[in-house]
Amino acid sequence: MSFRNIDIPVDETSRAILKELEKFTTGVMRPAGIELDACSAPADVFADTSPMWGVFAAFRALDLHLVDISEDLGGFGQMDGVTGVLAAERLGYADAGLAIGLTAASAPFRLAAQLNTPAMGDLARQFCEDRQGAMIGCRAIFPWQKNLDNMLLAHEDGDGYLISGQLPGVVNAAIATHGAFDVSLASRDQSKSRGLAVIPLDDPNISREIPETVSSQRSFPRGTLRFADVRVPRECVVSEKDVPLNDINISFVIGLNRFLAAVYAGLAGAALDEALAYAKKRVQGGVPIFEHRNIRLQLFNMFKMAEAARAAVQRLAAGHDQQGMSQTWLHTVAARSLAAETASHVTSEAIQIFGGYGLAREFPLEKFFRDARLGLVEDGISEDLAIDAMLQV
Amino acid sequence: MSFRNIDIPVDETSRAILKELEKFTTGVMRPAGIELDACSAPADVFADTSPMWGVFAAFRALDLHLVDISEDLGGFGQMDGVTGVLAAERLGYADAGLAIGLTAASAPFRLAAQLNTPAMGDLARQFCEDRQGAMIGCRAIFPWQKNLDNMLLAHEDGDGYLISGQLPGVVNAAIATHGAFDVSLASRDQSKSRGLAVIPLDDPNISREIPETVSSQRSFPRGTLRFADVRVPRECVVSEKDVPLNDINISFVIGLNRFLAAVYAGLAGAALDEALAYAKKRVQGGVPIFEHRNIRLQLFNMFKMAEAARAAVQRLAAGHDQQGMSQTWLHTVAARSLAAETASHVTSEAIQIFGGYGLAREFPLEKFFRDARLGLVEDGISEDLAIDAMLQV
Amino acid sequence: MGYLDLGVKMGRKLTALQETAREFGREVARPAGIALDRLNDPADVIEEKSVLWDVFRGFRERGLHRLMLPAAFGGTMGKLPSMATALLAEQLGYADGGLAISLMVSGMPFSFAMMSSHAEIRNWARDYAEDTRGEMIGCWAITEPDHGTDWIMGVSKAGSDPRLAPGLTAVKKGSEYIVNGWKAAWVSNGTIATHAVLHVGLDDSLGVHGSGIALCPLDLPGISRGKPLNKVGQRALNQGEIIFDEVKLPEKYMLIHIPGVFGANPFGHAFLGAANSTMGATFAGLAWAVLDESLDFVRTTSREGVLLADREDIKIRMFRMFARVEASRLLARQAADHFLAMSAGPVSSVMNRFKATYWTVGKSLHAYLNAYEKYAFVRNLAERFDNPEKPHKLTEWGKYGVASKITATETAYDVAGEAVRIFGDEAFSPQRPIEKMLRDARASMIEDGVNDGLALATYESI
Amino acid sequence: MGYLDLGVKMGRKLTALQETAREFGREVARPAGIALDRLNDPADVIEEKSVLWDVFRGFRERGLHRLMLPAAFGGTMGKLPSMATALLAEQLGYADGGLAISLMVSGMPFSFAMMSSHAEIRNWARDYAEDTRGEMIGCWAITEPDHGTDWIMGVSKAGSDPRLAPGLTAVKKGSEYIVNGWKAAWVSNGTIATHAVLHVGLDDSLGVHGSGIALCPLDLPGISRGKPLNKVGQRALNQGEIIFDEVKLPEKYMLIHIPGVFGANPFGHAFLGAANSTMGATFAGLAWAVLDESLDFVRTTSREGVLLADREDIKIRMFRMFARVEASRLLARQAADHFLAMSAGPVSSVMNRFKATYWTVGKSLHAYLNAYEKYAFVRNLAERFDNPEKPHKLTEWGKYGVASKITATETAYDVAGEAVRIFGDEAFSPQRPIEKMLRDARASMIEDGVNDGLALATYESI
Repeated sequence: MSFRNIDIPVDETSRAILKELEKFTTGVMRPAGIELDACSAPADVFADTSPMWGVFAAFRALDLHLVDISEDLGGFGQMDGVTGVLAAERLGYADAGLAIGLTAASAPFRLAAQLNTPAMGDLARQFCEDRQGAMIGCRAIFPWQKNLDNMLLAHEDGDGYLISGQLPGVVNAAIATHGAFDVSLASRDQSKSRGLAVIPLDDPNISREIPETVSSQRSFPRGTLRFADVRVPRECVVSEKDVPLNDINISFVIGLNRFLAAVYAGLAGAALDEALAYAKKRVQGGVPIFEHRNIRLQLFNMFKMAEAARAAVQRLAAGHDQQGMSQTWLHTVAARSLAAETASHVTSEAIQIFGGYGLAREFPLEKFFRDARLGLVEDGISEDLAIDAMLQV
Repeated sequence: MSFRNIDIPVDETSRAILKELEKFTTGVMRPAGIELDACSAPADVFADTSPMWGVFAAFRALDLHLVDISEDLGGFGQMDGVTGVLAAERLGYADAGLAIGLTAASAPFRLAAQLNTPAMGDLARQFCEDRQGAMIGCRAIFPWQKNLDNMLLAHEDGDGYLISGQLPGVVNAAIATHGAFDVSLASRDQSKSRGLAVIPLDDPNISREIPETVSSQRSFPRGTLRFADVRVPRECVVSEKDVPLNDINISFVIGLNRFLAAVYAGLAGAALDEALAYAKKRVQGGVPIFEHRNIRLQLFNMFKMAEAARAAVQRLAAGHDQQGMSQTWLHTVAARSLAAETASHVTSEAIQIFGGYGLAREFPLEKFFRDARLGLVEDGISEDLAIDAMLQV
Repeated sequence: MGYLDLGVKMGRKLTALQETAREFGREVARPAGIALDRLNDPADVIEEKSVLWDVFRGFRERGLHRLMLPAAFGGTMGKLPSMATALLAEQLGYADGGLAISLMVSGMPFSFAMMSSHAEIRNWARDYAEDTRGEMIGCWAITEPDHGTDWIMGVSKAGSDPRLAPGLTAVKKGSEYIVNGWKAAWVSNGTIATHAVLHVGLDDSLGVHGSGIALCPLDLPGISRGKPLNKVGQRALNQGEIIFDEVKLPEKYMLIHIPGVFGANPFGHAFLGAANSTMGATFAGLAWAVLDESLDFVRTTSREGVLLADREDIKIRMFRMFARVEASRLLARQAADHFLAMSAGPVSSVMNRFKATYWTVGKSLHAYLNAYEKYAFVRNLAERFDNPEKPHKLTEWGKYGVASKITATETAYDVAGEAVRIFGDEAFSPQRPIEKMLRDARASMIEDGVNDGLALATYESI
Repeated sequence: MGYLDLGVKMGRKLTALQETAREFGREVARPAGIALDRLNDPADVIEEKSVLWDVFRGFRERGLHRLMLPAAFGGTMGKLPSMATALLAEQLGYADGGLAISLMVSGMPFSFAMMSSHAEIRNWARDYAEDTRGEMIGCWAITEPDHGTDWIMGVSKAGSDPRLAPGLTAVKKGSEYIVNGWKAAWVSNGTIATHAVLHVGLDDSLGVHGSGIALCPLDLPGISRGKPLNKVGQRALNQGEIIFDEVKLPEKYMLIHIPGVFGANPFGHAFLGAANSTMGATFAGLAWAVLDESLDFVRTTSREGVLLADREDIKIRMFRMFARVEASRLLARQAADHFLAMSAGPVSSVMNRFKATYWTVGKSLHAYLNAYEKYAFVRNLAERFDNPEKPHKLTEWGKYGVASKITATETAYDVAGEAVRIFGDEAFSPQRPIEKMLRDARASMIEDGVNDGLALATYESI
């Protein structure tokens, strides 16, 4: 990514981490993303021979999937927030779909580490020890959703729960071995409470579906999980009656949305770089189009927006580091909304700079453009989150 | 200003400075700005009895006018960049016109301190010692302007120069005792070169004019300076042949535009705060309008933009601090353009939240709205700066 | 190099009207508007020697005020194609947005007067037609300090919420109404008007729907005015509060004396649409003026030795300004015309020559209102107008008037903002009307209803 | 609850046409477009059993392709009001943006054929009118890999820059032209077309102005095609390269054989305006489709127990979508109609019944071109068309066609983007055409000229 000269500085260790990461994002992730996007059927992305597996393996070799899991449990420990968003930007620069998938893969284990009951602690430790990439997580957690009827239902049954219901649009649905989900806990007396289930997904009563057509983030399609009375042990489920679930969930989605903001800011940067390079090369009217004032103005406005999105998310991280996350939900929603809008706008403008070539599959821009849109609505529609988050002002 | 919880942190000394400053911006500057805006004639702002003088005196008591002048010369020394923009935001929050005037008043002396020739050093020292506020500066420096014919002309004559020409739209034109200006130096052999003049303005051949009608930043109107063969001593003028003038000028305008960006981000914040407070109070359709989803969405979008502008300028400062200013012109132009657009947009949206009251002079919003527009064009039209700055990519 | 009148048959009459309006705008209204904008105290705008009165007189002397009156009362309505009103509003807005409002709203009580069942009041229309000295000035007294958007919500079902009921009320006492309350500072012509279309609360329990309409001479005892409003834009337009303190209003002045008749029904939509389509045409005219000023500027101004019009960025921005202005102008014209054309046609252009027509209109309206109150079947009949499955053509149309207003005012605001950026410092020079046009456009997005409020109220009829 | 046809007299004929087009769109084109969009390999779109051919046949069987042909050749042009073309394009765009382009451009060489001086070629028009099986398919072969916006600049003086000269050239050799070069992958119907309107470079020194136009059967030896373009939107629309390698083109196929005749003159503007006003109507139709899909969605979808249409934010956003769509639809219709109405009228609707008319047209054009080359006074006469003080009515109009295209395509793109945000995850569901509509609209802002390039080229005529 160009224009890094005023990024908020990080220490030498972090710079080394980012450098290693960049070898992966440039050398492995971007080309794999383009290849996966071109699969004839979305489900092919998850075939045994798919390059997707190589991406997962190479990413795990960097140990960044263990970030935010405490060292006691074998994790990486905390990473400073600025390094975190700079890393996420680079992932988004390479491929938004894969970026989100790679990170979602750690989600249930990070939550397990945080809950750290004996069973959950074990699960997290297992994940840290998994050098084969055999454990892959997925998640569906929406703390702003108040209606318990919209969640998976977990019926108390024997010494465990029976889970039923379905979850559409789940990242890693095709390949996840474990998941962390909002559940509506129905106890024997029919009273309902909110819960969080961190469960294995190897039960035959779980089915998975990948849509036949996918346009946005085709390199890593989401899918639907269906649960038909899936039995899970009691220790896999916690209730808001026993733990401060709301705090845990909010802190989880703050982290997730900050990550998404950085991913989409990175995607905007990717489109900007392509457009700039093209504008200096492409001749029209006898000169490179970069010579035309209107083209430079258009590029400047793309630059301005992309850098504003990056600034918003970097500042969010810099502020977090000092002051804790709890009061930043509104700013986080704003940063994610800004970044997703910016990615949608800048990828579209970049296509416009490319002209007809921008529309063609041969160039990466049209993929960037398709990928960006999901950012406005995934894990909560921006506007709905915003209208809700404003209530805290 | 609300929403400061994720501002980039500064040290305790800076926090104390900002707190003192805020007493001034809230208690003195904002009310004076509103009063000045209501003067029947723009020139009244500069009358002997005008509250404007009190604003200058109170500001100087904070010693912030001596920032960036080295301690050797009696100045404040360097201030860290983040504190600088946080201070500028607060000034802009109070009154954009005055904010710019107060700061322009130091400009020629800061430049003199930087040039630090014997004569220039003396001038800077004099300024630092001036506890009466007798010395007030103004400036007109546009390094992107390549055409020497558009500048003041300084003819070599005897052991000095004769300066002629006119400068429209000069901040502090009515009251400045000294000025720093681009000049086109015409030596005896008719060759021309670029120069910088830092000169006293007490010559009777200098005339000043304040327009009869002013709309934007009426609290502190700009004016025109006219020079009719004004004789200045040789030591007041430096040539690009003798000093690296371009570097000095670029660094000056980078500082200026960063300051302007922060001022307009602050102005956007001021409008946002008014709109939020009003929305919670104003009843329409039987409930406070804040209860309406569309109003919260509108407020959120204002919040998102205002905070993005603040993030862009804060990151600019954080980056600067570590890495020096020289490579940041493009980002600076972008931050200023973003901030000025944001101020224009957010002040207008705030009026819309207020409805009819937003249009009325009784409320500060319509003043904020008028004040914001100048930010898009003053000291260089945003788009023109942008199209030029892009060439460096 | 020129604009087309897409979708308009510009005959001799329309061309002549447009030329008269253009000349009036260029010679009288534009320069007056600029001069009045500069006055720091809005009281100076309406003082005796103010150029404002030249504007009123100039407008009336050219007979332009007669366009909204039928021939029976000395007007020219029906003698010109229905597009005439939009073209006039457009030219007035081109000259000065604020004065355009002042001049157009000035005739409103007198147009309404024709529907009165009292000959005395109907004859106000004739008096107005003949008043070339600007002695009769109308206003639309609807908006209140605590009820702005609430009034607009009146066209939707939400308008029946009692919390939305007007603050200014009229209570019947014998043959008079006792009126108390106040109308907000945003009433255009508020401190100079001699007559008002006055919206009064008759039955709080019905919310906005419980209001009636009076045609009120403003010299009745107990009526006072606020100070002229000091405001950001349209400073040439006088606005101010009208305060009613135990005003005794004879019942003949009450045009709509039965509450609940209008509201979430086709007439409400038509009323809202009509007011807004005139706003649309007016501010499409302002947008057009910005375009012309900008074209003139870029074609005559050089920077760094290059004519602005020779720069690629400027050309594109100007073309885009052209496209937006023309789209808004087209929508404004067609929306305004569609409504007026509904009631135009050969029959009505004959009918409107006769006073008897208006005797019939006035009596019928009055009889209908009384029947509405008295008979349930009339009320039921009226409700059938309200069928959302098969909406009335007035409801179908109303939303276009609103769409036109939103589009035109926002276009004017956006293009004026864009022009400021192109003009640079010059935009703020007293020699240029550009920054003023921006402020004028700014006000228009709130005038006659905050745009989002209009959208909210009208949404259901899409 | 319904839309008005502002400014259009919808008579029986227009209503019938609109109904036919709507039925075709709903039953044939919309479902086919969705199915074709899903094919990952664009080669599958044109394979023998593809539903694409049902679309071509369905269009022709309903006689909709005849609208662009005069009665003399079996067409219906002139039998319907001039507004018919815009209404058809709008309905096709409503159904599927990509297929709309495919169907409309398909007739282009055959409409042009009527201007040929050779009866054999003129009769292509008749053959096309009668071809209900979709065996004759036209394309517009103009854009080249290195010359996209350059072509558009042809309508401005900048078009004479030799650096802008086309890469595909035709060199006269005896009674043939030798054609070499290639047309870009963005030629619509490029790999399936049987005939092309082919722009060729005749004289490089004149830049784009030095080009001529051939009507070229695409089965000549030496012509080959690229692979169908794989692209982001309008995936149902076949596009691809056409490569000319020493193709011998008999001179009868060269319609405009004299370079320099067209360019920065009224004809260039008319050509650009005509192409773009059809684009405008098409994508105003797509924008309209987005509006209808969105209204239907918000009125049938609840979130957190509340119907979306009951939320204030959604109501306002939907009303604003309505306002934008209707403004763009109005501009598109009026712009397209204005041009077609210029050449319509009682005389031409009689004339176009006779083949002799076209014999005369073809011969006259040919004679004019030869005279233009031979005589300076003809060239001088032609230059007078170019007077910027008193521009030709075609130049005056051309910019409205361009404004319509820019407005409609950007409206379609913006409202589709807004719809995606309202639909949320649902926008990406295969059951909803919304995300597809966004991609289709995305392509339209580049198709027929990058919007900023169009603005740049047309600016001078404002």
